[in-house]
Amino acid sequence: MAMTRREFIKFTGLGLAASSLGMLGFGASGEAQAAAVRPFKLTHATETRNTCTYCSVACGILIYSMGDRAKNARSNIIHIEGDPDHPVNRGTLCPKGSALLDIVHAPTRLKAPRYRPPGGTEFKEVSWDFALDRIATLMKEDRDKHFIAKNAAGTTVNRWTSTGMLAASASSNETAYLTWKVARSLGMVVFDNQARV
Amino acid sequence: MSDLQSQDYVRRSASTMTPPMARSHEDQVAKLIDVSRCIGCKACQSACMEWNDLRQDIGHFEGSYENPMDLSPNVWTLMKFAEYENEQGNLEWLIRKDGCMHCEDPGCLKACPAPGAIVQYANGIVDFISDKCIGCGYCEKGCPFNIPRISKKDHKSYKCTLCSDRVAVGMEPACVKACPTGAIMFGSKADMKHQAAERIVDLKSRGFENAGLYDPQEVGGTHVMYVLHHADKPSLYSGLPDKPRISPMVGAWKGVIKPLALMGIALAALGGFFHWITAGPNEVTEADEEEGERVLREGAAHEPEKTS
Amino acid sequence: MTREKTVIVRYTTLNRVNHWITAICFVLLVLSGLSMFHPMLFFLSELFGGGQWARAAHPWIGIVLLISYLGLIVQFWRENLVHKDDVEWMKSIKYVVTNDDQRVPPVGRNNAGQKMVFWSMTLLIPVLFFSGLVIWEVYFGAATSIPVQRAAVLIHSLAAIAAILVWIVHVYAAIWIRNSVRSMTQGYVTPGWAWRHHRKWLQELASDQHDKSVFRKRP
Amino acid sequence: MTNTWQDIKNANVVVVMGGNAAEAHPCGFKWVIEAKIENGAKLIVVDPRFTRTASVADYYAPIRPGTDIAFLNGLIRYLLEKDAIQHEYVRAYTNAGLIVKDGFAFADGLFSGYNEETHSYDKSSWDYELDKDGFAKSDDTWQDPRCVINLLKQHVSRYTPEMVSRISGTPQDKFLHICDLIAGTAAPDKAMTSLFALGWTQHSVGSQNIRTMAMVQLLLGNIGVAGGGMNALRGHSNIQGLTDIGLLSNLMPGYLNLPTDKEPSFDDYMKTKLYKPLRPGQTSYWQNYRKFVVSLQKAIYGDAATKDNNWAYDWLPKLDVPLYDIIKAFEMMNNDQMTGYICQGFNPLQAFPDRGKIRRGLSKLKFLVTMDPLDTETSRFWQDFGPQNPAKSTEIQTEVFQLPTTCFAEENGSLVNSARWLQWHWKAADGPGEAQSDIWIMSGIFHRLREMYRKEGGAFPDPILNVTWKYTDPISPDPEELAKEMNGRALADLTDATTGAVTKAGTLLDGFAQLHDDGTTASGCWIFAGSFTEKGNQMARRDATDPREQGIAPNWAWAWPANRRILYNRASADPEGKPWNPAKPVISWNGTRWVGIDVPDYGPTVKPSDGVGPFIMNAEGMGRLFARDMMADGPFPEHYEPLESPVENVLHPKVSANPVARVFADDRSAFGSPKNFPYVATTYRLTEHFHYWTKHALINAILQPEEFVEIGEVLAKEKGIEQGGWVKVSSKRGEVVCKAYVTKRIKPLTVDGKPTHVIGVPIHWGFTGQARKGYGANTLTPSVGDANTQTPEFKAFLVNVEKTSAPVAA
Repeated sequence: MAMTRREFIKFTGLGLAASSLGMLGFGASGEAQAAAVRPFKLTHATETRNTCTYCSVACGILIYSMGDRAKNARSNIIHIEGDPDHPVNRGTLCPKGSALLDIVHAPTRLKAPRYRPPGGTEFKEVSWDFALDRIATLMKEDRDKHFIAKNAAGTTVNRWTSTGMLAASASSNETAYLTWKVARSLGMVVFDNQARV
Repeated sequence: MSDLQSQDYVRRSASTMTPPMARSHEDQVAKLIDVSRCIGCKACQSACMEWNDLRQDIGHFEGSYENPMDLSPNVWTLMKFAEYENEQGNLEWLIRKDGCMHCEDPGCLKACPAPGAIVQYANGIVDFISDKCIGCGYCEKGCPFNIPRISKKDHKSYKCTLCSDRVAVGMEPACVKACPTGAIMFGSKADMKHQAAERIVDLKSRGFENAGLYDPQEVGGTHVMYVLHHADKPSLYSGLPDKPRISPMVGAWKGVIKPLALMGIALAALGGFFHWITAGPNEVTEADEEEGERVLREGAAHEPEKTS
Repeated sequence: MTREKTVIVRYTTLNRVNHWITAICFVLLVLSGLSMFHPMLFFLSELFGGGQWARAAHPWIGIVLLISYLGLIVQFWRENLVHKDDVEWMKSIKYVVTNDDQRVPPVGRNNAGQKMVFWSMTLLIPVLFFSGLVIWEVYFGAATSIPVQRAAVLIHSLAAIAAILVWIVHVYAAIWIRNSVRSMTQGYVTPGWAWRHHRKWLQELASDQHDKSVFRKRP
Repeated sequence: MTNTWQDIKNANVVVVMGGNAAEAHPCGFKWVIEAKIENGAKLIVVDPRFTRTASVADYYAPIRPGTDIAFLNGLIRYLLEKDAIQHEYVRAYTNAGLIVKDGFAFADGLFSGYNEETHSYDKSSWDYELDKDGFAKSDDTWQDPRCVINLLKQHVSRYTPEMVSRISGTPQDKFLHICDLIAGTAAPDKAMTSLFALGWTQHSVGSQNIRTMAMVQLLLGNIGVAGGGMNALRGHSNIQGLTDIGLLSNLMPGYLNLPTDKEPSFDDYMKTKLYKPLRPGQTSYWQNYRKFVVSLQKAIYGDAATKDNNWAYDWLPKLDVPLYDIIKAFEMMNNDQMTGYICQGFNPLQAFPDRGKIRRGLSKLKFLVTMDPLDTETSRFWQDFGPQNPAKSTEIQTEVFQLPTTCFAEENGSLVNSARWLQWHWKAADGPGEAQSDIWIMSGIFHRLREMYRKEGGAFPDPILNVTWKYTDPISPDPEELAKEMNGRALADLTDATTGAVTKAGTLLDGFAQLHDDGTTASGCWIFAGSFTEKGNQMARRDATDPREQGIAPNWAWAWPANRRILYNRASADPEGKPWNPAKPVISWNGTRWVGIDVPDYGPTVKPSDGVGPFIMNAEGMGRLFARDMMADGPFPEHYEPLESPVENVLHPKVSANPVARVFADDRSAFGSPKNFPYVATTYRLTEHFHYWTKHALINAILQPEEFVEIGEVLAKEKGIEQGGWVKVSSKRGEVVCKAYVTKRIKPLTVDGKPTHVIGVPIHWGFTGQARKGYGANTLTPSVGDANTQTPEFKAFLVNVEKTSAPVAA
């Protein structure tokens, strides 16, 4: 059985045949010029000015969120970077500040009030009303029981020492001021913040 | 090309076509890493992960501040820490941000077999175009700095893009912006070299006689450059290559062997073809058949005949 | 003529199946390999469904090829042992290429050229296999250092080119020596073919000592 | 900070001691780098470890934790001996020439007036000799042996370079080289800045550490000038603000003191606040104390605070002890003296010393409320997490509430940074799930309590019922309304005495100068007056213009007090009002008034010839080289060993540690001895993490995933500890099993002739969040409070270290 001339060409010319396949659009030459950089993701994101929540250098930050605050769009923070206008950080951020996105979206962010009864082995979700009612009741019980209106010498002292409070270190002045008002109006003196640690 | 307006490419992996040349006036960019200002805070790493949506698995402490332990498809830049005792017996903590150097003559691009999977833009950035990447790992072999890493998940190669998406819209890369001490700067290559020269003068005045710029000419210079206190010994900085160059093996493989091989193959095929049309096929003749039949018939009784 | 048409089985069914598995693998490897070797040939990867597929399939095909070729070695190593006739044959190579068979000394089952193909492949295929393992990124990317991989990739390429050249010779020889292809497709050669190309082999077959099952009627 | 972050760039020498600025405040540290590059500054780092700051330093010296005062007193001795002080500054602006009373003395580690039973001083002898007008006597020639500078010379004479090295382990040559570099800034046109943080505060002598460097800075003339100052790099984004607003047991907003039992009436209270100048003509803000208090009470209690009820003075709680700080709170819990505790954005189980004691204390509470965006360890103290938190849930009777709050990105409001800038920030998105703002939660608790008191009555309901709550949305008051309330407004038409300008009732005030003590003004925090005026929210200003690029940016946000950026800036000019450094003037006298790039910290038209001192917070108007009665542990700083120390105090072995440090009896029994715990440990932060928060953030957990300690190569070799191997670090109070980082960066120090090893213990790991579980450094630390501030001694204590294997069930 003899191989025809045509067969031979077919055999050795596979490359040639395939190259014509390329011309038919199989090859890469058609899309060769479509190389593209990743699209810039902030083009229409909403920019909000804020301050880094960590140390007291208080770097200016720009928070970028998805959605333009239209009624039907829920803002979702997608990126945070330094504010170049800020006179201290001038756009820079440290490794903590650069990762603020991950603290905003930490899987361990709390999403609902939880309560653990005496001797309980786990938390259970409760309503805000339950939590705040119960807290207020416990506070009042204790205050009414242990409030010191006058000391041994008979001086009016109006202090409450059996319930204490630690105030935050990253909350705003406005939160702090309101907290101070509430705590002191109750006569609370075991009251401190994180200044030392 | 319409989507590459600001970053026309000048090199394209595995391509036989000529890149667009007309728009020749774009400034070359460069990132200058001033190791003498670096405090090793990893802000660059953090900003890189955040901007590029990269999250490596949480590792372990392994006896160094270096974490993660190596570059990976999810780790495009990495602080490397070296504790070095100098001749005076004083400790120096040499901290270097490792990552793609964006070589002027990129070994990865040279080695890459997939057309357009690696491109170099006119501004000098070397970028991996993932949808074209075939995951062969040749870029790893081509790179003189041991940078690209292939993903086990999608078998694509990854490395620093110099935030080509940010640069394309006129911003600096994320690591550059974040760097708290200005140890990473970004601008035109000319400006960065000028900046480096000033820094080197300052470092020399502070006793670092061998301070200098790391912009290795063996790879045509790089678009990521270092200011080093010990430019005479780059390898002190966690093994920064003293004389980086595209391996001669890669050079041979992607250089001379490629055309020679194809030529050889073509010549062999052509040789066959011309042999066919000159000598022609070697056909069995009727006489041969008869001789053959005869041998079979006579079997062992006959002595084999001598050919004349 | 009343003479019975007898033919000689040159390659058994097993021989042929084994050979063609090897051949198919080899062709696929050449196509996928060349697609990654030279940008001009990258289009070949489309035959495999794109570059990723070509890259992924290539090493697996290589494994099949290696196993298959081991089968060929087991079957053919004996008849490819070098013989003093081979030297004579090589000396008259110019008569071989000019089809001047009368001046070519008679050889046994395989001539020196065929043996060279066999032994070249026997050398090159393991080289390709092991150098290929080193650069098989998916599984062995971390097993060796980059410099070792660089050497491996170079060795792999050179070996592949050598193998392709050998293969071209092999294929062309099969076409040029008419009816050789049939021996590997249908398995038999005619006595005349054997007389012309492997005379000693024919005589050996014809001798008393030899098992006569290699002869059969021509289909 | 006395100066701004950017102002650091004006320094000629930057000393980082008692802190690790590069690591803890990287973005602020850029200005140190800027000083190096643009101003040719030298950076000096003194630290037990070769830190990230040291990695870019021009000069580094090691020091044993807890011996900074020895080092700095040695430095003062060097400066005085070499006469490397800025004479004119010291003479005019410090109390160097004032004469100290005869009774004051120092011997064998104790100052005059020590009471062994109460562990405290009677400080009456720590004062100046007064003349017949009540002014301090002075000798400008410094000849009098009782003048401050001579007493100081005598006090520091013991701190020879040999002694400094013997105590601190700092090699003498390194110590002297640093002294020499620092001495160079005594020139009037040279400045040194001191950057410090918890590395100085978290000691039983924390306040004195800082004070000693402040004295150095006064001697060098570096306070008030550009590129100078004492710059405390505060740790949290708004800890300055919380302190400013008085969220401390003894404070009210604007650093006003909460009354004590000894001040039964408002008059008694005001008597102790009376300002008596110690030098002729001296002025001070504190002259206005009564205006501040009355305006505060009007802000808190509104119409209910009247002249007749002494501005509701009785409604303020009165303290029976100086402080109810956190260490005391946990002592009280452990003694069954507490029922409930509310932790707002605070995680004491991680943050306070002696973790075991914290856990036991929380277990004794009836209820614990946590308000936090994150799942904190404190809120789960009752849950068993294996060796990292062994707890028997069923035996713990505490009711626990875990309330989810919004975070910085989800609220409007202002924060005060280290440089006292109030910066406004804006909400970017809603919080997750049902999370609510702290304002909403505090309001919710308050409304419920008030309703109950209104309906049921109870213990002294008056302040609760009368506190002002006139917010547009009482359920969740708008931060802007609260900010305006702090700024203050006129309650009646006010007429300015000098200009005659009228401020209409109801308008926001422009500054605290407008405050009155007759109930016609209200201001929730006098130092913030001017932050939110009729011109708008000054805290939201974003003009970054910086005249001469000197690092002031006066129109960016707003700084208290009165938008002043550099405190004591009068001291930047010489007595005639000419800047010490003509290249970098801050303010100067132009013949009629003080002008410059900053708001003068001084009467704007007070003539230089009036001789008013620049340190107007002090009664003598001078910087104090002798602290009078302001410090609990002495008017001069003295080296005391940490409570847990490997050696005795070589200066006075009988008084080894700070005699007035605050230690509770049960805590004293939990101190270890060098026999069992031979190594000095110090805790610290890593730049990849922020306290116990960022272990919840994936990126930071990736960057530094697991608990470890740092051990020098020499000790590691001695103990057979491998790089990255497991070790057990133990103190008398507990043990931590973690990885070892064997490093060249910690070298053994020769202390009193003996090799002393230091072990570094980063603090960041706990048992919630993304990073790997850890024991927490506070498992090891002792419950000791600084004598002045009760800041815990986290920076120097004793441990042992052994090679071990991985913890089970970790």
